[in-house]
Amino acid sequence: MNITYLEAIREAQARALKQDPRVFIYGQDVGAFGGAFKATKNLAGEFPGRVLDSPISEDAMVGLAVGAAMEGMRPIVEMQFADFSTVGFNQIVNQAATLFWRTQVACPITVRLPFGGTSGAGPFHSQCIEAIYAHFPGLIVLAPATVEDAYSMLLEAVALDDPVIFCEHKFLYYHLKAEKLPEEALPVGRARIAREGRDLTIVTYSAMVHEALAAARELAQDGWEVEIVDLRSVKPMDTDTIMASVARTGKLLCVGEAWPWGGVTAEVISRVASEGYGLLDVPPQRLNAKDTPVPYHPNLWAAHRPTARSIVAAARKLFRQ
Amino acid sequence: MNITYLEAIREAQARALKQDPRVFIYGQDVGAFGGAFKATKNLAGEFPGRVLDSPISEDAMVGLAVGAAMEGMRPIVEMQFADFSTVGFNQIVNQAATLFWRTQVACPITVRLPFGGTSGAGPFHSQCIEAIYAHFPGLIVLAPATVEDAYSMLLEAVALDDPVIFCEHKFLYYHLKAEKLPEEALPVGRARIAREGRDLTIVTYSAMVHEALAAARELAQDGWEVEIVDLRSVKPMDTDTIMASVARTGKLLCVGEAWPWGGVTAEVISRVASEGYGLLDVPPQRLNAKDTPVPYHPNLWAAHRPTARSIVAAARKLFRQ
Amino acid sequence: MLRTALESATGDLAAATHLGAYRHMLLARLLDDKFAALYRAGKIQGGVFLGRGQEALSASIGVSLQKNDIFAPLIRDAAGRLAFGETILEAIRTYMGSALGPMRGRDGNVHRGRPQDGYLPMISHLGAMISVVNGTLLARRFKKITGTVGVACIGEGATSTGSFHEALNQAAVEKLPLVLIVANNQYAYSTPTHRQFACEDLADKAPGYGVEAHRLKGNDLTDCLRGVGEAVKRARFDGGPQLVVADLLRLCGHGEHDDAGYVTQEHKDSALGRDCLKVAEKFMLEEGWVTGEQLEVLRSQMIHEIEEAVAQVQREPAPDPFAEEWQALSCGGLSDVRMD
Amino acid sequence: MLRTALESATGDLAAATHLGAYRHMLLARLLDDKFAALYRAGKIQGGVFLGRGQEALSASIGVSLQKNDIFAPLIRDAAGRLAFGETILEAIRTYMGSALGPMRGRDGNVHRGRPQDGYLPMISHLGAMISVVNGTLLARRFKKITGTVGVACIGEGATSTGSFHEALNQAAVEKLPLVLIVANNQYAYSTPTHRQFACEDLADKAPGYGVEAHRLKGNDLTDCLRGVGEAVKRARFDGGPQLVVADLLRLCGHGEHDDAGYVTQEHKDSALGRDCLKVAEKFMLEEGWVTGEQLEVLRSQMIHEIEEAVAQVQREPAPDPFAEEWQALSCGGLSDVRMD
Ligand SMILES: Cc1ncc(C[n+]2csc(CCOP(=O)(O)OP(=O)(O)O)c2C)c(N)n1
Ligand SMILES: Cc1ncc(C[n+]2csc(CCOP(=O)(O)OP(=O)(O)O)c2C)c(N)n1
Ligand SMILES: [Mg+2]
Ligand SMILES: [Mg+2]
Repeated sequence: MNITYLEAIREAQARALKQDPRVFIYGQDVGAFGGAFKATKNLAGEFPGRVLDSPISEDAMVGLAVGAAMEGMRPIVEMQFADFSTVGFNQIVNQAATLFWRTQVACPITVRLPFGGTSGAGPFHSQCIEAIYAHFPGLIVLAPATVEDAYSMLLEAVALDDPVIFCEHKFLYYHLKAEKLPEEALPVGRARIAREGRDLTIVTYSAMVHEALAAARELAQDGWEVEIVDLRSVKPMDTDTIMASVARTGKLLCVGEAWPWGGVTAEVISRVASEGYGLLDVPPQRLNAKDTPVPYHPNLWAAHRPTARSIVAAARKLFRQ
Repeated sequence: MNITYLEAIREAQARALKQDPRVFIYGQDVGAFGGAFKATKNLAGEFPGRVLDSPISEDAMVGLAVGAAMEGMRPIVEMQFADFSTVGFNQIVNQAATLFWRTQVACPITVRLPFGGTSGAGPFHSQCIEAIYAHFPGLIVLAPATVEDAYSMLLEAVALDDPVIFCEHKFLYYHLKAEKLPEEALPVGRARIAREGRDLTIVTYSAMVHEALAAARELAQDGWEVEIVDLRSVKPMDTDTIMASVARTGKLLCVGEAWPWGGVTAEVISRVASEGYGLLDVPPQRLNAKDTPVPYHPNLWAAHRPTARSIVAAARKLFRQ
Repeated sequence: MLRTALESATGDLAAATHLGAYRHMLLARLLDDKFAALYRAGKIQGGVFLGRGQEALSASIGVSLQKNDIFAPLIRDAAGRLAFGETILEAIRTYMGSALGPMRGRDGNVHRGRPQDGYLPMISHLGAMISVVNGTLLARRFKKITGTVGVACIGEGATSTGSFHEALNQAAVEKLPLVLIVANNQYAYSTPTHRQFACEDLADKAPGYGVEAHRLKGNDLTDCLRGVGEAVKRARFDGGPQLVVADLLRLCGHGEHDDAGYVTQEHKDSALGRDCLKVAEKFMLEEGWVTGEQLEVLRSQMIHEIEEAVAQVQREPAPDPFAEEWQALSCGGLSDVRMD
Repeated sequence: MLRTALESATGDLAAATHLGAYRHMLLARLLDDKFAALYRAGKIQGGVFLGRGQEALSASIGVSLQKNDIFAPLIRDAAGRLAFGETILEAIRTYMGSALGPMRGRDGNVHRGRPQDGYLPMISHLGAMISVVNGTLLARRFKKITGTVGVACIGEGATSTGSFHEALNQAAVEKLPLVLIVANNQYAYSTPTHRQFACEDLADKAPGYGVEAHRLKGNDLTDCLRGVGEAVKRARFDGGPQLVVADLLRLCGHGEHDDAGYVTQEHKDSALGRDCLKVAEKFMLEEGWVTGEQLEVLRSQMIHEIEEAVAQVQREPAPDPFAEEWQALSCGGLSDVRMD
């Protein structure tokens, strides 16, 4: 068997629908069509009446999910692209995120955001906006980097009693494959050591884990052993695992495909600086997308986001200090 | 003469309307009524036809402003509360912020956000959401702390060719007074030393500048001299001024009324850690609102946000290290 | 006491319904008056938003609903809330920020409810509650619960929000038993209707969504009971979403900080300016369903009840920031510990 | 060559108008075909979105507008763009990401325009361009420029967005000369209309906004020219916002990655399924305005023109990431230098 990241997301939803009658899926074209990316392929057929096409109404999509959650359901909302969630933003950050705190009634909704850049997708189909959700109290923000995590974390997202922003990377949809789906997994909120090393800690998440791994392989040829922390969960952030890794390596590079200002990388560095200051022997650095919209042309796009190559360059700069 | 922060905002708009025929104001109740906070008091009368009541349509309010800007106007959009800008979020971050980069046509709009907590205002009339705007490329995010800056920065915001998110603090509206309006001012993008000191740098902005000043006065009684950097502009951020202050004091505390995750304070600490690592003799710290919605009850509210008291406590902790 | 009047009304159903709704109208008015007084005395922090002039409409909603229905009131629905089962204690506790209130001091004034009872606590963003009501109704369909309806209330100003539009359309597509009540009180804060919309009548929106429309005189209890009752019934018996548009006038400021100087004399003098409470009283007196004396007694009983409740709440504990769990997630274990 | 046919058409205005519009329809169709071929050959990254079946409507818009008008096309408006003055070079450059294109490789495919020429470049978020058009029209009112109109195009799916609603209402309140064209092509991606809205006819929405409505057969060039022309004229002469609803069928996938397997046979076989290009050709042939031979010549001329343009663009420089100013602000001095 050979399962892609995208299939894992489908399988997780199939399993959630199967094992929990409270689960339903709502989103544009998720029904008979199976979704713009086919993440809900065949699910409408397998679970009649539980996979519903929505109008092009992101605000109402999220609002409806919150209402259904109040009544005990566990809706999964698919945004066609993460970028369009900005239209449903208010319902996510003000309605869903505040419900439990205000009323003690839980809000178990999962909002799936197909996010991140792919070549030729341009400014409005490429964004990485996990940070704007993580900024608001009351939300859990996940960003799996592997097929296994896509599966297990989505299952856990649906099972959790709080609203989860599930950032699934479109670049990984087809590229990433696994032998089989996991039966066990790290719990949400825990980071994973994607590669062990003693010379440098790279903290990253989602698609950038793979760029970092490629960079680590290249650096290994020069004898550098890079440790890679895959955050998995952007909020809550597993500061302990980060700190323990930095304690081992003394060096920190944070890599994010998102824009820099106030992004995940800023949050990580800020925590390490405050809590693990003595652990670092050189200043921590971050590497992000450039601070412009995401460009359309493949050449520009490749230069806009961090890549194995630019990670290697940033790492070498750290080693030179 | 005795001018409040709110009056300064009104005066700046009056002057902008007077000196530039391209300026107009659009927002709910801004016309004859003069705005929910009276920030546009009498302006509709003084400038007939140029101060327009909008329907309750934040998305369309911002969209209209962008279109008018394309045609050479310089709209000022008033959001009734910053919190409601989440409904117009998409037009701000995807329409306004990308226009120049995509087309080379400038987008000189100013979106005024009455923001920040006041007692009894609750979760939806208190938010500090500057960070979510600063995260997006293509926006300038300002947050004046003084009457003088409210005036001069708003004038500069309107004059700038780029979209400006103008965060005006509701708590300062009536509390803060000045003798007269300034004729000269620091340019946008430059931070200000609000108080000089040699023992600790507090970087902050907007209402928290005043809490920090109060804290500094208290700490001065123990002989501690605290330097306060008022960012003024959240994005771009004047890293040079921050760094120079940290170089003088060796200690950094960042204070923000906003939520912690990915906020201004995380961004500041991340920069100082990366670029000014050697300058610090103790780990930098941040002090933020708690990671919950903003509570309604005054007692809870006072404990939710940083205050002079909690700043003093955080500073003392730093001094003890 | 009113029950006596009622009994003597020879079992007249109309009398019973009117008197039942009127009770909530009067209690809401008196409660609002008390909030206004507390506000002026500086006893309430933040805004105070009253439903003066809108009680007939609001009470009609509350009495048209059943226990298992969903109700998402807005800022001017004190009467409807009471009629739906809220106690004045809950209202007062929320306004005063009591730790014992449903919002435990975390949220205040009109931002109150109990989702577990189908009574939804509004967020401030106008229009945002409508799709939430849709969600509760869809959930019931999933759970095969039939015969319940959901009411969402908004003002005419909120019809300009994208949320209103998306949600009404959504309800229409799903054929949900949503009753969307628009109280057209002629102003959105200070903004008159001609700056808010350009249609002849807000009910003209209904065909564009494929939903049924009901127009009613918002300050006439009889018409409100009829119109709202009909709409709720239509929704309950599979008639799909119902749009109810009631014309009336807000007889107070937007909030108690606002003197409403922008309300035109013409509006005040028009039929819209008639106080629904007075209209209802006059009608009931004329019908002989109640006597002036009985109304006076009722009023003073209610004032007493309110005063007692306020006094009780004033003795109740304020929320304690040190005892407070500063915790936005229900899964406490997933809180980001470094966020304290 | 068509001009000859036209001249021989004894100065018939209808002939001139039809032939003028048809030119753009055909060019758009052939250009779309070329994009589809380039996509299949892997020469275009990202999506390719065609207007097949919608050319009559789209071209009618372009030819109804004047140079100083505002036009905010959407994804299926290749014909209207050409008719409004876009060159095929601009379209090809954008799709191929040429550095010389209007978007300089920063944005691609249908996301192109020149705001300085009143030709607005869409963002992807559906409905978001309508209020932008409102803004341009309001600006002109401020500048005392009269007699210009603004057209915004959307699909029936986008009528479900809050942005659509807020913007149309806004235009109505301000009485702006907005012409909002809804191409109801029966599907929003895969979603059929009954999952998108529940009204009988989208034009029924007009009274709810207080705007005028126009219904038209979207695959009949004659009806499109009439309907769009009328709407534009009404708007131009102070008739306020106009809502135009055209029924048609998308004769391609949502994008070229999509085989549109969800389009029902019934739809394909219905009158909606008739190809507007063929309908127009047949009509013009029957009217004797043009000969089959002339159409063949025209077609091969256009194909040649397109091939040449594509070849030219393929030789043009790609944007150079090293020469690129990575800079989102127009005030370069205010860029956050640490953000590199
Ligand atoms: C999305 C949004 N924008 C702005 C506001 C601020 N606001 C609160 S009430 C109000 C006026 C509401 O008018 P209407 O809907 O007519 O209700 P009414 O107050 O007249 O009952 C406004 C603009 C808000 N709450 N939500
Ligand atoms: C706000 C928003 N949500 C979702 C999308 C994704 N999307 C792109 S096109 C499309 C379907 C549009 O359908 P319709 O409006 O009928 O136009 P058509 O493609 O049929 O011409 C969708 C859902 C989007 N672009 N914007
Ligand atoms: Mg109103
Ligand atoms: Mg369509």
